[in-house]
Amino acid sequence: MRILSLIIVILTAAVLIYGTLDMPDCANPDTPASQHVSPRYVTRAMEETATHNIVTSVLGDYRGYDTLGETTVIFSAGMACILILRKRRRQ
Amino acid sequence: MFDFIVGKYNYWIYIILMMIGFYAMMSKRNLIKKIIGMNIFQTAIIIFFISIAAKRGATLPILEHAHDGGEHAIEAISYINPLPHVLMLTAIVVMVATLGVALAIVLLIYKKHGTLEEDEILKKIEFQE
Amino acid sequence: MDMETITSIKPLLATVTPLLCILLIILSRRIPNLRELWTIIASLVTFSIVASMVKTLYTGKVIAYKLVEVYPGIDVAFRVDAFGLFFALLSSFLWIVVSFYSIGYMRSLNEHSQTRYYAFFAVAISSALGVAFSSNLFTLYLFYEILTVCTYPLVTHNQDNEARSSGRIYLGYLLGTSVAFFLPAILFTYYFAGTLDFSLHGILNGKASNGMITFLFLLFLFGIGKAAIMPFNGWLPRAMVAPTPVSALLHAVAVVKAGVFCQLRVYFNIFGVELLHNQNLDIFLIYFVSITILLGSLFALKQDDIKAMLAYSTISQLSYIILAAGLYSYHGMLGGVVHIVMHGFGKITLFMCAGSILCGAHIKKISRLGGIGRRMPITMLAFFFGALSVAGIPPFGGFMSKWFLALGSIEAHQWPILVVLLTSTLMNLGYFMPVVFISFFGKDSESVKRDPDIREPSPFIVAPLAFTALVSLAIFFYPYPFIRLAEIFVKSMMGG
Amino acid sequence: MTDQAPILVILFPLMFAFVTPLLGWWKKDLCYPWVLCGLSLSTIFSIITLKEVLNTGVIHYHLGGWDPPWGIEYVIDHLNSFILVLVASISLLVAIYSKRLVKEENPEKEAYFYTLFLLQVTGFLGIVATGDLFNLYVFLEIASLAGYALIAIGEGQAPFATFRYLVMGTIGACFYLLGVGYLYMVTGSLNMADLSQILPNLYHSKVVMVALIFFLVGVAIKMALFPLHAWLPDAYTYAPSATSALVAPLMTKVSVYVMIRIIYTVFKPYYSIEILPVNLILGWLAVIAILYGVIMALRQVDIKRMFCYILIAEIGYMVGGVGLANRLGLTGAILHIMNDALMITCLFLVAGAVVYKLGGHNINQLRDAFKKMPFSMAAFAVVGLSLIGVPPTCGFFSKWYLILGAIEAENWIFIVALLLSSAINAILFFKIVEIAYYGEASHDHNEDSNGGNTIDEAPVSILIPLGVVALAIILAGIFSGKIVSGIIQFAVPPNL
Repeated sequence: MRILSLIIVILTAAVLIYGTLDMPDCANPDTPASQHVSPRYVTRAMEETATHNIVTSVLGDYRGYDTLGETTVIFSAGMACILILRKRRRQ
Repeated sequence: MFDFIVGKYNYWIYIILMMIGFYAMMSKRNLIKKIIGMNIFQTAIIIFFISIAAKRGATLPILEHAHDGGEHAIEAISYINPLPHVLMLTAIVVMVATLGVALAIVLLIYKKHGTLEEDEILKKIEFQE
Repeated sequence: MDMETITSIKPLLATVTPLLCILLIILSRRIPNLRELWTIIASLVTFSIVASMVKTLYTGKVIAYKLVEVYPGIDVAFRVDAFGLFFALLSSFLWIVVSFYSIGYMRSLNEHSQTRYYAFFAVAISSALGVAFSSNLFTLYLFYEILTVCTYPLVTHNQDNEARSSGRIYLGYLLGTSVAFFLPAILFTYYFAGTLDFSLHGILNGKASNGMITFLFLLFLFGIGKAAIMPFNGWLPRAMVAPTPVSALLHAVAVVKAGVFCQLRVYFNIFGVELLHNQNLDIFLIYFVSITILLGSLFALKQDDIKAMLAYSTISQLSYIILAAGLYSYHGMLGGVVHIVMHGFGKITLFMCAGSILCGAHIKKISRLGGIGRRMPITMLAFFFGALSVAGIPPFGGFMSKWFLALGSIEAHQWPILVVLLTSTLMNLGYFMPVVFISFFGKDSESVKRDPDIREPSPFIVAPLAFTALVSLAIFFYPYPFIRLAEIFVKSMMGG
Repeated sequence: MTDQAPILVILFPLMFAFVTPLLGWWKKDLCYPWVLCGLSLSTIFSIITLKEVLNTGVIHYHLGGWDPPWGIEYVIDHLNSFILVLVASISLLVAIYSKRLVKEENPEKEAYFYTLFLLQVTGFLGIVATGDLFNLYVFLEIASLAGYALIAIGEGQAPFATFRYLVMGTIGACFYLLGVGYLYMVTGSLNMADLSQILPNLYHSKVVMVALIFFLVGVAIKMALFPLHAWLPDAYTYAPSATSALVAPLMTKVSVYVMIRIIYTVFKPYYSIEILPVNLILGWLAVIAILYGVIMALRQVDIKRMFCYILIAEIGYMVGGVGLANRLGLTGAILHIMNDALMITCLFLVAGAVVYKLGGHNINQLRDAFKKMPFSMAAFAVVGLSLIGVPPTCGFFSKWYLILGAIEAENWIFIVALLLSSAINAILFFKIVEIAYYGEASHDHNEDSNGGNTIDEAPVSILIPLGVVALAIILAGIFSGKIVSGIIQFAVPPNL
């Protein structure tokens, strides 16, 4: 089992490293990630959402629906814990 | 070669972390250790995402001079990419939620089987059948 | 196909009527008389709907009705041509007879779960009619499969261990062959021909390579397991655990004839006789089924159980019908097609006699039949008539079809087939005549001596079998309704 | 209201979920009608959405009014509107069905159970509706978390099985998230439509390739594709009946949907198929999954576990259809998403009814079940025929398309696997039917059908959904032509 997991881990790592070969260097400002969608958040967040913190404006506004999902995740987890751990009332 | 390795150090770190977690998840016998592995695994992904956001010479995506109302044009290049941060806030929440549910289930397992070692649980299950 | 077509809902009505009667059967399950009345009414209605289509067909038209499109270009659709109507007439007519017989048989043996029995019987008839009226291979397959499934509860009616193992073999053979061979054959046909509609001269001509045609031919030959061609015949003798009316109608007429009907449909209207002939597949076919004809008769000789003997006899006779597709001649085809009816009446008589002997004397073995003809004269006389008809002795219906087949084999210059037919006829007499002889002229067997109560069972049992026995006699003198349909069909294929 | 229909489909179960625990504190009995109400509304709006899509084409719904790719959008096209209806209606049926079972299996926990039930449905619907990769992840996690909890409260070793599922599920979700990260890194976008525009220029990139690999592995874990299926049988066997009836059919189908989206929408088919040998790998995995699933199912004595292995085999059908990478194959796969959802739902509903009435899910507990629970077992017979692929049940038609697709792709081994699995399914199904049909005390031939009727059927709240699903299986078969020509043919990418 241990050897099997080791093999799987090494294989996964190999795939990951293979993918890394084509990745941009760390902190490179010219990556597509920084150029395609996110510039609009930085440049227009203030006028569109009136929030200083761009992360907040994205979280609460541009991608607010994800945050609703996030809240739901927490709610689900809470309900899940109650459902799992709640004991039957003694009769 | 050296530049290559140093230039992409963030990826190496995340891969190593992730593989540690992955290995622990699969090969550890103790359920709590598995959960710890799972956390390391998820954290590695979060680190990966955050590291994508980095830009050399940029600062936090909080606009300080925005009151000026357009006197200073806001340059995207001077602020870190905010989107991965947002995504990871959500991912962290998911991670915490998963952790919570996992721990709840582990508690249930402990109540039911009296142990948290995987092989002992398996033995008990076999014994019951 | 290229004939004048009129649209009519009749084929659908005929198929649906038995299904509607199920509802009534289930609703009136507490009142047996009413329940059986529904079956009889439904059988009469179904037959009259089927019969009402005869006139239209005589004028050379065909009736079509499209139900629903299941796939672009493939419909569940009905199309009644002479051949289909021919088979439908037989099945729906005999359903009436067997319904009466069932009442007598099931009640005299005090069988359990009779509601279930009548309900599934109706489904079986409905799907047999569906097979007869199918306008394409897809619809045919649909009803063919329903027929397999819905006869399972009938075959395993007794629900004991024997029924269980027979049920396994029954479904194993029929579902196995249809899933493993029939379905792929249909799919390949569709892939190559681009359609599944039956056509007068086949749809595969020139659409696939010769090797592929041969491959498809073999898939169909073995895929339609209901035709009980060796080596896929094992299910039929085992299916005899069913109550006798089931064996009578389903395993002498509806199910097995549906099998040979499908085979012929495929050879006539999917491959086309020309194609078979050009590739010499017809020669292969007739010699291949000859093995079944001879071996079936041979096995029948060895049986001591009446129903098992009849089952092997059926296996042999079914392959006569398949000869129709292989004898590339007018009379060959005619004989094969007509044999569906001739054998149907003869064999159903024999099965009903077997059931009558079981009800009246509780005997299943041939060796114990000594002297029974003196106690049950009508039954055994009917048995005699049926046996002569099946063996093909004049003046009984079976002679007609055998005569045509013999003519056909001469026309096609296949002399060995003539020999096969004659040998088989001799063997038929060889296994039927001893039964008749010992029952009338033999000494009383132990079981007959012991049981003074042996007598003809209820008129519900005796009347139907006497009736079909007389029909197999009458059909020799007045075969025209059937022969005419068969001629229309065969001529349309040969002439066009 | 109709403008907002896409979001209302998801919002109704979500908002109703937030209120359910409060209702539960106040009056426990209100939870059940409340859930039904929420899911009915969701179903109604999903149907409205489907109609809207059929009339006007693809709907783009911008959440919060932000244009994609900056904001999140819902893209409802023919593929997912169809699956939305499927998910919503099946959840509604399972919710109706859960009434007695939840009370029986998890008393005092109804409020929380139903909350998570609704959240589970929300998760499924959210996954299906969204056009944003990260949003999909969030809803995937909602569905997963709710699923873990719902399964963990089952019997026996459910908690331990859930823990394994949780570990596997987390790995799957994380791999998916990693794939999202990789694509984001090289494109800067999370929107599926946007990505499919940008990606073709990046197909040489190793990052994109690794992203696809991680997407597929992640989704394969979630759908329990062989060899990543190990978590499924335990988890769904020990789960409460209502949970397994909800999760087993839907979680896997939703994952297959995600796989289709990724292979055919986010990536262009020619990348997934031609540059990487994805179809080859999927094809082989599918074949192994099918054979492994049915063979393992054959060995089980626990019906729920048996159904789990059938589910694993069925996943193979769909993945194989996706891997055929032609129009017919993908049509078959999408059609099978619907058909299989219906069939697996029906199987687990039957399992639940059996657990409720006969007290366990060991196969031997089914003895005489046909007599005791005729309606449930009739539904089981329908689904069994569908699994075997007997027309006119729906299972036949997806097999039909899949085999035609395989012929076109010349993937013979897949055809063999499909046919073989049909045959093994037949054995499997009749193994159960035999036990349920013959029972022990059935040798009593004198028992009249009217006497000895000891029907002890499951309550109406179980029978109605069961009947509806069984009927749907037949109707989906009969109207599969309409479904394909009306909906699915538009769901298949036009360039295939």
